[in-house]
Amino acid sequence: MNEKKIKNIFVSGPITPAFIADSIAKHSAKTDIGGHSIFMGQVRKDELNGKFVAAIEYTTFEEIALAKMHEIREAIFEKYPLNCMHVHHSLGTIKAGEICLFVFTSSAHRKPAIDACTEIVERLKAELPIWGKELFEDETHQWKENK
Amino acid sequence: MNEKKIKNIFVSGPITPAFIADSIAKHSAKTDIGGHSIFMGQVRKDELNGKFVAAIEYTTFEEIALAKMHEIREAIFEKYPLNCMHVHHSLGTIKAGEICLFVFTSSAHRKPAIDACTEIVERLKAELPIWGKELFEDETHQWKENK
Amino acid sequence: MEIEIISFGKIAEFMANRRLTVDGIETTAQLKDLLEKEFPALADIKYKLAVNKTIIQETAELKSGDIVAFMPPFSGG
Amino acid sequence: MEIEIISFGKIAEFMANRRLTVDGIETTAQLKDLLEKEFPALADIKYKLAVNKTIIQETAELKSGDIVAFMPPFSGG
Repeated sequence: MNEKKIKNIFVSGPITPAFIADSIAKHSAKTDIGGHSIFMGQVRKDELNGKFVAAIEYTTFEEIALAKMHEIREAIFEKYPLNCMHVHHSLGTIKAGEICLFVFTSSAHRKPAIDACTEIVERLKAELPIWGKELFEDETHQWKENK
Repeated sequence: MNEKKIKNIFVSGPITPAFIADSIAKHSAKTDIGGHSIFMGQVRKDELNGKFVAAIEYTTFEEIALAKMHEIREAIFEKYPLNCMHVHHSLGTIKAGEICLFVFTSSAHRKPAIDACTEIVERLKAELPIWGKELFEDETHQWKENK
Repeated sequence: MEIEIISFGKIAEFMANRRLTVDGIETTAQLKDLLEKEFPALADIKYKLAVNKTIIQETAELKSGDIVAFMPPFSGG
Repeated sequence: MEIEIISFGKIAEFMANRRLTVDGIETTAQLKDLLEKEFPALADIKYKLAVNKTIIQETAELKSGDIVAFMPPFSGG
């Protein structure tokens, strides 16, 4: 594995619509792209026994997460004819309604972009050591678990 | 069919990253959303016999397209537990690298948003009377055909 | 009877919108035959028809005043 | 030998990072047994282990200086 190639997917705090717009705009020079697929995760104000989730606090085991993401990235580029792939995940406290995950794939035709995006989201949720602590309005918490 | 409910999906000219960002930002108040899926079509600078596509000029049979899109929208909301669905398609001349289609679905969990988004794109391409005229740099043209 | 013809995309390049006064034409199939003779390029295209803004899959009866749209393969998105 | 223990998520709430000097512990399975006795809550969690920053699926041999991470179910995204 080439250490230099490992990209940092983590950002501190929420992913803003302006950041996403900027990322989309950067692709207008790549005129061999015909389709872009994006997935965004947003923090839900879930209810548990009358209490509401105010935010999720994300932590990670960064070195493993980045190495695993690198592995996923290589596998996805091997499997699909993609022009581009971008993944960003929040760390720290992300409020309900804010965006905590942004996956963005591009290819000449729609199908590889869509299929790759879906597969990245599935693998990221299953394989990356990231933990979400759901903080309720009354300052209690519970640990999120992906199904 | 309730005429009042029919939304206009058409916009004149390209769909800008700022428009997309604005659309994303509007969902932060909808705190029961957990996943957003987006598909964007971008005009490719395809080559044909040494000539390059400079732009695509889109036209439609608007009344049929909007009625058909309304039908698709109803079917998609029937089939998937979506919170939101937005579809925008460009008309007029869209340059290579610019965005001509924006499909945006949101739901509590990722799967319905992703599956609905993909199905809308497929149905839109197959069923909506929209035509793309690929304009080459030398002012010749050819008519695009969806596969 | 009188039929209004509207055309789109590459069909509009050779067959402009027009009002036709036709006799002995009762169905869309007969109208297609008539126009494919006048515009041989039409026969090479896998086009769809709409009658009065509704896409039809099978042959339909025509009545005076109908608007028939000739639509080449779609290429939106 | 000496093993460094690091923990994440809800495991970190009851089992803080620590250096353990252990005798008679040669595998991750033995280490798990030892810690599940000390921290009964650990036994209720479907956790994964990483040894020196690599996730392991099966029991692994341990050597002095190894860093063992205790990771509860992932919930990114």
